[in-house]
Amino acid sequence: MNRNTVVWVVVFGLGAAGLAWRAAGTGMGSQYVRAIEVHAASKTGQQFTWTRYDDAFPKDRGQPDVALSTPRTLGVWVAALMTLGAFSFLFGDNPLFKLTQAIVIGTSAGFAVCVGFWSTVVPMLMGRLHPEFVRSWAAPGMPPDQQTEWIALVPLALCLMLLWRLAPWGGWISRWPLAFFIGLTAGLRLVTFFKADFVDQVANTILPLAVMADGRFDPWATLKNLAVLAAVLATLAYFLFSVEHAGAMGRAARLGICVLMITFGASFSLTVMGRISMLAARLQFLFDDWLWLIDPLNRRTGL
Amino acid sequence: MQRAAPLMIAVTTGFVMILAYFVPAMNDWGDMATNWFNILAAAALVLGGGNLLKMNLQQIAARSAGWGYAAVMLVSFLATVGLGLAKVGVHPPVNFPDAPWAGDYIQEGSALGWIYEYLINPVTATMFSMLAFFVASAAFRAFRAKNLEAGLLLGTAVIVLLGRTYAGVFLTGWLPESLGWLRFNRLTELIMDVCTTPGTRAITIGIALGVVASSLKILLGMDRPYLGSDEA
Amino acid sequence: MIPGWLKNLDRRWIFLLMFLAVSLPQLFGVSFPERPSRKVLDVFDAIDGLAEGSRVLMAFDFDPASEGELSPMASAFTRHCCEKKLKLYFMTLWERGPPMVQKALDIIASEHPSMTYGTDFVNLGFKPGLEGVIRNAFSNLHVDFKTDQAGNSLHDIALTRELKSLREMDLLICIGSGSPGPKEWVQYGAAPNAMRMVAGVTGVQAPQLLPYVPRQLVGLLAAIKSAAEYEQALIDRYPQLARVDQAKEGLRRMGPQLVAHVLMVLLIVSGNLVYFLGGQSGDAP
Amino acid sequence: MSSANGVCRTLLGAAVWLAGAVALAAGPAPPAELHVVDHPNDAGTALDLRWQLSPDDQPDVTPRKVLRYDILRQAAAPGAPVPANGPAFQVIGEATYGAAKFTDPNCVRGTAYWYQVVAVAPGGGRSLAAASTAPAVPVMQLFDATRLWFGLLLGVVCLLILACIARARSGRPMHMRRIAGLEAVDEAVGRATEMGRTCLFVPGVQDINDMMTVAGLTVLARVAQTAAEYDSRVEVPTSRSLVMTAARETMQAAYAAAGRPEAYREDSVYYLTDEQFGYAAGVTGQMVRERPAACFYFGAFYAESLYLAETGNLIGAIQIAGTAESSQLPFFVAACDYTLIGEEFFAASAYLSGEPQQLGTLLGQDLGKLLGAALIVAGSVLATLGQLGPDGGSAAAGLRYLMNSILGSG
Repeated sequence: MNRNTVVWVVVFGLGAAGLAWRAAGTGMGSQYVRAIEVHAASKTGQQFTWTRYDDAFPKDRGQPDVALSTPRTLGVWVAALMTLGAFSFLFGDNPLFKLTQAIVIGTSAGFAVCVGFWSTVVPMLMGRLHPEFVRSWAAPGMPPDQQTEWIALVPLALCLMLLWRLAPWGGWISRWPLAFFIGLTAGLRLVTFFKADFVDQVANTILPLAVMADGRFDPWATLKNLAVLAAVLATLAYFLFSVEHAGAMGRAARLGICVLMITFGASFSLTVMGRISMLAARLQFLFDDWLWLIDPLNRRTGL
Repeated sequence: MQRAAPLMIAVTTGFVMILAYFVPAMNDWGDMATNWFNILAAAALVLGGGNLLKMNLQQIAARSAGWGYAAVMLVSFLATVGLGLAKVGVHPPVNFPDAPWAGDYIQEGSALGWIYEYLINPVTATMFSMLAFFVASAAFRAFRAKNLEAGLLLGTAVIVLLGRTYAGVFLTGWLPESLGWLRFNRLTELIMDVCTTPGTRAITIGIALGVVASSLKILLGMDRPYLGSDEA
Repeated sequence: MIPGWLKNLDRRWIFLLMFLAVSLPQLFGVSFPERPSRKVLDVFDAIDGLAEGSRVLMAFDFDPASEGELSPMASAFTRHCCEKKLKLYFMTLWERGPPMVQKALDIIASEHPSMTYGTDFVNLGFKPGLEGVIRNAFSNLHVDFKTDQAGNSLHDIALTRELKSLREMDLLICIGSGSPGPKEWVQYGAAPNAMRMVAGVTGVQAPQLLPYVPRQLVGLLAAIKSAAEYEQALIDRYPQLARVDQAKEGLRRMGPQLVAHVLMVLLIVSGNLVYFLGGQSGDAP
Repeated sequence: MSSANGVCRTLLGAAVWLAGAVALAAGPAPPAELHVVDHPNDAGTALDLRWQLSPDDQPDVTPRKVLRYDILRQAAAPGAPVPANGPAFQVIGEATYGAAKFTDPNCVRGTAYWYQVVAVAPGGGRSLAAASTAPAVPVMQLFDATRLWFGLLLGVVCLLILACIARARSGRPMHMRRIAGLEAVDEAVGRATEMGRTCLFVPGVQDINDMMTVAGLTVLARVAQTAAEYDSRVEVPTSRSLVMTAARETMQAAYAAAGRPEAYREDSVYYLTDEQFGYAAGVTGQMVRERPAACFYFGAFYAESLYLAETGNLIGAIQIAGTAESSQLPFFVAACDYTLIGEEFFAASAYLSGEPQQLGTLLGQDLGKLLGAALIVAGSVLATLGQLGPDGGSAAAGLRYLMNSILGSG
């Protein structure tokens, strides 16, 4: 075993032992649920009953309808270990991270398949082609006057062409749906971008170069407008491709890049703020929900 | 034919979509097409998922390095697909209790809901939050005031970082009202108004023209990323 | 004069510093005073100025990925509206949004048990259809909304029985982290119908929405800092909230936030010192 | 449903009508002069209503005597005489007090409709109805006239680009300023070849219905061709199945164009997962294990940008990024060797190809920027002049036309 492996084994071993000791002592990570009976009657009057479990605080565990939930407790432990697994990438590639990565790619790709099937294929394709069939099992709430929309055969045909790739010959047919959607994207985006990002932004930049407020000249607002206009024009100058950045154009382009850098600096900081909040929320999950080290929301008072 | 037909399809659809914007009767074609796109993207998961399966199976069969992880990935994928498509643990909706297949596929308490809440979600949120670490390392390593531009970037970053916490008030709160605009929190707002907004605006105008030109190149057949070679 | 180890500092040390900067203030409950700024008070006053019984739309268009930044805002808005005895209409356009709304409902259930579902607040739930839903809801709510989240018909709920469209709201509150989100609510809802609206967004989104203040948006809360200031404004007005720990989530978060920001600044400064004093042989590109 | 619904509506209509008759005494004064015209520039699905407010609807009288106006409608049965009032009128919408117009968006083209408007008092008292005097029929317009100026502007920009392409094709010399990031692409691929390592190309996390992804694929075409010429390997992990499919076509064509179709391997383009961070974890894991010598990020990126770029930095790869997602640019600028900002990213494939007609589009884009700048300057001058006169005079009128008709169209 090389030194790296030894270090990892020791770290894992110590960590596991510490966790086991703490878990045995405090019951950390335990999740409690409140059982709620759900009664429902179908349109034919048949009665159905099942139990729904809502989250409960650990401090309520003495109450009669509150009980320890094994799947949710296990879930918190799994979530915590997956969190640590992802964090372990900070120390470099390691077996725990590889395992986490394999699990998360596998499950999230599978999740995408489920979402695609239940939220797109069933309602948007099957529901349009055969409404009675879909209403009979997957979407009883679908309006009863929903008619078959034959136009939905077009996307069905496009899907079949795309999947024809899997056939042993004629895979080129799958280029047709690709061509259809790339052409579509080009046409759609050409118009929408020109509208929202060109025309509207030009309109937003039009400002009076001398601001009069209540009949008096307002030097601050004037200065601000001039600065905004200069900044926009200089940044546009930076983006010119057919003019070499030299002379007057070079100076304008340099001002433009300065504006860009200030923009990036501000945007950098705002984003950093968000990331740090995320990290704080993540650590709070580990410290509060899992390790029971802190209790900012008073969920375990008196335990 | 193999290359001419798709080219015709792309060019025609593109021009029709442009025209549709100006013809009231065709205005909702864009929405309809977006709808179709979602269906195609869902169907394409068969190809993507199939490819994922194939690659992992190959790796396992060849016992190449890390095949164990490939097996884990394969099992997680298949298990998620199976549990999710079968709606394991999903209760019917309260108003249709006799329709067991009608419940929300990602309901709390269902198998897919558990996978989402305790496997996918924590890792996603963790990966998101790890950016705080990478940002710190980039700040130490890459943010060098080598020239005026870089200096501006990090100067702005520092002012905004401080201006958005109590540290800004602590450091510059003593400034008299006549110099009030120099206080970090006010300076932050000034930077936003005079630089960030126009800077973003100019970038946006450029992007719009870039998109127009890129789209035109596709509609003229100058760029054909969807066309393979003739030997297919 | 700069030691070699500093020049080639392993980035894992920096990771450790960042970890300590965020975790220690959290473990020890460090927090700092906040004074609500004018921009935050604009938002606060927009809600505080509403008469008892006014209708407020609460659109929560975010998911767990931005929960850390946005849920303190969502909770603060909810608490404020409950204190003011407003009628609340919750909804989300994000598939993963319903749990976010549920948190707000949990706050109502535990802190304002006298408020009843259906007459004081209603959860319209998740609706697919992106900005199209917004557009429709302002001409006729009942096109896309037939039932609430639990499947009850809107005709059986007191708050929605008489409601024709979202135009009848007295204020729109949208908390969002992307698209569809506050920008779409402004473009398709507030602006064309000349309605009052306030929004809460992540720091990343803020630059995109700033141009709408103050004409289309009465006010904007951006990032955790604004949420903390809002909580402070709320505590100043309703001192009983000072005893509710849950009402200080944002304020608590500002502790790690401040320490981490200072660390970032120190890292930038020290990185430059190493670079300039150390003969410019750093590993910068 | 439709028949049951119809019965319900008829009953409701009758109830409304009866209620109106009963509450007549308590009702406000009726609105008057109801005019219904076709809603312009639509597909014949809407009608516009205008009326005179009820005399009781005064802006500053409290308490209000009029709370709202109910809009009632009846579709005319073909050939049948239509009563001026009756149970067949159904409430289809309402307008608040002070509003004297309403657009009914739910009409069927070619059907004739009759309308009534009733003022409603806070207590529920209803006025007599103001009725339309003739049936209104929604008509479809073939062209949306409000988008005329927008269409003209778009046409001008497209023509400028086309003219520049034509000029380039005619062989006139074209000079473009250098963009360091694009000059480094060849060098990066070359270095990967020398080191015997792969190149990694990340086409972003969006699907092919995003222009950034499409533009990223056109860049992939050039990078893959260079790689094929150098005999270097390119790996393309994707986060969308359709992008995988499209990228395979792109790569195959690029290898064929380089004259080495046999070197193309389909497995070098593979799908990981749709989930943004699952994908990022997969790509970064791949990076630390395979240590590509050159990393290209061209497409739509969100929070994962820094994650990728910092990992690339750790393994010492040359990194070139391009995106139009402005919130992510600072991270690429900080962590990558070269970053193409916004429009530069869209210009990349033209630069890399070096073909005159492709470069022509760049000249066209420049002219578009000049057009934008000219509009901004002209508008600002008008806005300045418009402030001087008492009511602005012709400059203000010009500004209004520019803002509302030219730039406000579309």
